[in-house]
Amino acid sequence: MYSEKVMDHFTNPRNVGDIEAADGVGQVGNAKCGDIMKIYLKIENGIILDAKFKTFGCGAAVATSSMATELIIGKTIEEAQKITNKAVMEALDGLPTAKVHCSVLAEEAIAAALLDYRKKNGLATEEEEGCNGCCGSCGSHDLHMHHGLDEENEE
Amino acid sequence: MYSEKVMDHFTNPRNVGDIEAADGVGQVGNAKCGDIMKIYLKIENGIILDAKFKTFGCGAAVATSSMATELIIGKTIEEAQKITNKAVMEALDGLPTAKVHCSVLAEEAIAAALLDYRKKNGLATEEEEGCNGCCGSCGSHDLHMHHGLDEENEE
Amino acid sequence: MGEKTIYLDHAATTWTKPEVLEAMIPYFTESFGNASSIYRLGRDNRKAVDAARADIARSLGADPGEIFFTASGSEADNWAIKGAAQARASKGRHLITSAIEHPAVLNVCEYLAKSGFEVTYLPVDADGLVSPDVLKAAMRPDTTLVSIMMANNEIGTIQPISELAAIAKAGGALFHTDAVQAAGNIRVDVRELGVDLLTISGHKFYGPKGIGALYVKKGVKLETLIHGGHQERGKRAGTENVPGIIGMAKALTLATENLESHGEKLLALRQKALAGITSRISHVKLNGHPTTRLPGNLNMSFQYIEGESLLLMLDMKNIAASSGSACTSGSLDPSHVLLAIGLPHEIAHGSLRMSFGDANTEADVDVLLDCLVEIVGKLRHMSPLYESSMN
Amino acid sequence: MGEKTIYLDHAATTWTKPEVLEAMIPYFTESFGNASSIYRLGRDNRKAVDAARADIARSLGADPGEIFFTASGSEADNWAIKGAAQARASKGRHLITSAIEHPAVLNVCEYLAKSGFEVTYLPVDADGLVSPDVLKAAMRPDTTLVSIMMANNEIGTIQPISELAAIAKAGGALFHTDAVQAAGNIRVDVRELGVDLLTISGHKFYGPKGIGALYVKKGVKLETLIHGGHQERGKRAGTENVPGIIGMAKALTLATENLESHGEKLLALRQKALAGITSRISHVKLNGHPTTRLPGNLNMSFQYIEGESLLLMLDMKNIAASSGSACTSGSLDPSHVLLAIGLPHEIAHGSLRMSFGDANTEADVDVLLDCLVEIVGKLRHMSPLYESSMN
Ligand SMILES: Cc1ncc(COP(=O)(O)O)c(C=O)c1O
Ligand SMILES: Cc1ncc(COP(=O)(O)O)c(C=O)c1O
Repeated sequence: MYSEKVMDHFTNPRNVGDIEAADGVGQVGNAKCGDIMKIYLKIENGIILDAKFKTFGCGAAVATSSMATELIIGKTIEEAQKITNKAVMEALDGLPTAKVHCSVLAEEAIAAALLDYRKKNGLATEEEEGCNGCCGSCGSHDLHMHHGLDEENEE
Repeated sequence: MYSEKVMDHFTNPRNVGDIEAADGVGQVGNAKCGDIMKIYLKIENGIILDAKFKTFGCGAAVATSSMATELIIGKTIEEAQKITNKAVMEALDGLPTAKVHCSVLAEEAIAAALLDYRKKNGLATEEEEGCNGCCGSCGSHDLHMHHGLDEENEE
Repeated sequence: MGEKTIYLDHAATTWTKPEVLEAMIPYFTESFGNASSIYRLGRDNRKAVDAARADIARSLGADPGEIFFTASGSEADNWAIKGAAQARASKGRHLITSAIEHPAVLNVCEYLAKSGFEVTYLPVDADGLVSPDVLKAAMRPDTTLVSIMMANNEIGTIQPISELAAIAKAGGALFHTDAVQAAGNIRVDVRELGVDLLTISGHKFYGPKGIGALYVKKGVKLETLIHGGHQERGKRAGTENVPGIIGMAKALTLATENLESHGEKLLALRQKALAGITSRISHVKLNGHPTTRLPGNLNMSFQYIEGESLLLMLDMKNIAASSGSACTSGSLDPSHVLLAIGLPHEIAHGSLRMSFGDANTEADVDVLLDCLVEIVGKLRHMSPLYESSMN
Repeated sequence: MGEKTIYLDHAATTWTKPEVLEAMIPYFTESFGNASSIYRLGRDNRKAVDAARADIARSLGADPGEIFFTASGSEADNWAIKGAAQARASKGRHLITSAIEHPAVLNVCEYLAKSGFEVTYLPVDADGLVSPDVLKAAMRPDTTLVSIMMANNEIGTIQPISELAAIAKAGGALFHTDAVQAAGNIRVDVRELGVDLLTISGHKFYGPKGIGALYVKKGVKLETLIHGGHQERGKRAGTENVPGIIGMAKALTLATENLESHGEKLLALRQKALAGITSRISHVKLNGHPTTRLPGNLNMSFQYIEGESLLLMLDMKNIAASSGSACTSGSLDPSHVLLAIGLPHEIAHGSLRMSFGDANTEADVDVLLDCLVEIVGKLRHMSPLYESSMN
């Protein structure tokens, strides 16, 4: 069901761990839904120098976390903010329909960590809101609209 | 589905044919229902000296005809009249539920031939009525009452 | 098959071809995993099932996503008809079928007729054909489904499905066809036919028993028949019968590859048998359409005799055939199909279906003919009808 | 099975035993006849099917006339529940089941709940047991059917069926039990249990996939689920899956003969695994009843980690197990069974079902334990939950 890329990133996840005194930390998802991702960022001069993650979740959750950290390391904040769940999925050669929410979670984990960085540095606007911790907010019911999935094509 | 006895009487039917100038002839059933039995009797001094049959019908119809003629040859009219479909069935080591009506037909064919004999000899009472030629009159819907069959025990 | 039996009942069922069985065996033993499991034993079976689905789709001209596995032709017929009728009940409650359908269709319709649906049974002509005009006239605004079989199991007549399906479509109804007898014997292409639902059954084309499939055109909604696990994309529950699925796919693929030569062979056997019977036995009649029929199907009535007796005597000569559908034997009434084409009861009772197949040869037909001459003679000698017809 | 795989998912499916497959093979090839045909090829198969029916009846303590073949456990569950609910609808429209049933029962109940029936889902206690008192309180005058599984597929808990069935009976309701996990693993005797309907499935006891059976107590009336031909005494249509029937009968007979030794062996493996896990890994929990459970079922929660990751890593070590039911994988929600016994979501997500069977040895358990220690450690190291629990 998983691509080789996914299995590779699941089996040998890149950047597992944490960063002491990180410049930004974001945690999304919750244990109730079976997925929690926590991303730590080290940022200097607007550039992401390092990223680490800890994830509780399925194979796809681990792989998307791993891939997401890979994708953002070395990027500017602006570039990192533009990385969508689609980019993560494509980098992993795709995900099963039922696992697309994991890539959404990865996108939101990055966003949350960057928001934390901006907050810590007084850069956040009032309206900004990260993941509310409930899978429903990023998963299932909204998926079909946001990600153009077709239930009929499942499997 | 058929007992060995049935198959024996079907494969080597006894008394196939007709009797010229028979003392009694009875035909029951009709082609619509898939079974016609015609029995010819030679009777002298109240004793059935010979019986022959012609049958259009299934294996059970042929076998019951054959067995019925066997059972009545040598019997008195009174004895022959007492031969029931049950006796024919038992003599054949049983019949599948769906084929019980064939034994009823055999009983009625004997009765019809004997009635014909009595009529020819002015012995028939007015009320007597043979098979009306419709299988329904001897088959299906009445079977359960008359022969104590249990639909659930079928097969 | 049995060493010396001349098997002339391929329409009832076929054996599983050695190469089909061979393809199945590993899935009973080493590759036994549950196709829904995520470990290798399961994933490999998922892949095998997907490949089989693709093979079947290719044979039928469908997309893999349109093929759903069932346990039989009967289940597929039940699902198609109940599922469509129920899913569309708010649109209407009128169904149309034909008088000569298999019981797996007719009895479903009867059941639905008892649960608030109205069913029209289209008549057929003397050859067993449903007339497109008759269908057109039967269509109503509340007609939601038309189910007409592609080829009849008793008399072999092949219906003008694409024409009939177009009429149903024009009237806003779905069209289902029971192609159980057609698949593997004649070309079946769902797009050419223009059908929405199509049933096949593995054991009719040298695949295993206990496996069938329903083609469900993309976008067609059916109420589920077997609820439960998420198998078959959540639409038909039950742990996948992997060996059965593999076997059916292999068998249909083989049949599709050899369709033409297979058909020619069967046609030759049938025509030889037909010519022999009509020339050597009097008072016989061919049932079903003379040409628009399954290549291997020959259905004949032998006047004055009864079919079961004929079958039993053929069996004693090691010839296996059928009188009407094997599936309806055990009933007292003659075949509803033969009655529907207008045969009188007594002629219907005396009908014989010979369905030719892979193992048959010309020599089989010669034996058949000799046996028939003898047996028909014997039974007619015993028949009070023949006697009286001779007077 | 796969050469080096340690298969710990016998509750999902089993392979077909060589002697079972051997018994089936002739029915694919020489003895392929339609069991409804009257010639020898058919009659012989009818006899074989009848003998198989008698074997299954004997294993279950039933009469042969009470056994009906289906294509799966799911079909039998669907038939039992829809069939009884519909046949008794005039008496009442209230059904009772438990919260931990297999989807083949739960989804049928959900379907019926949408079609005018009312369903009560009985809760279970922390061990997964349905309380007789709770059932008694739920019974109503319009309750027509109670369906409670004999042994749970995820946590293995065995219900007090005879007690529960007696309560249903006293209240005038029929009692159905899904014995798919029980049959072949523990004693199943329909008279002792006092049930009216009981489901089994061939592939759970080393028989083939795609075959199941429903025990229907004499006198119990069911609406038909698959309409059509007269097979199964007119109650379940479809050409008989003779090889499947023969295989299931052979497998159940073998299982019944070896029930005791089989059970002892599995129990020993399970207890060894349980002892090893609890002594070598912290923060683990046994799910299901500690003793009143299937001998081969071990269900454990490993806190702070997620089940699918665990399964995938075990798979890479060639160990096949399951997280919750294989039949419900693919869903995002954790197992409804684990939630019903009161596990918090995050613990439910981290559960592993190991179901032992015929091919397992003590050495397998040793390998399992070493792998689990390593994998659980690795996943916990990666888990933000473990990290925070350590703070
Ligand atoms: C308890 C239970 N009931 C029903 C089923 C369904 O059986 P099948 O997959 O054979 O339809 C299963 C297994 O899948 C099961 O474990
Ligand atoms: C035309 C037709 N439809 C449906 C069926 C039912 O198929 P199965 O017996 O596989 O359920 C058959 C054969 O039995 C058939 O000939």
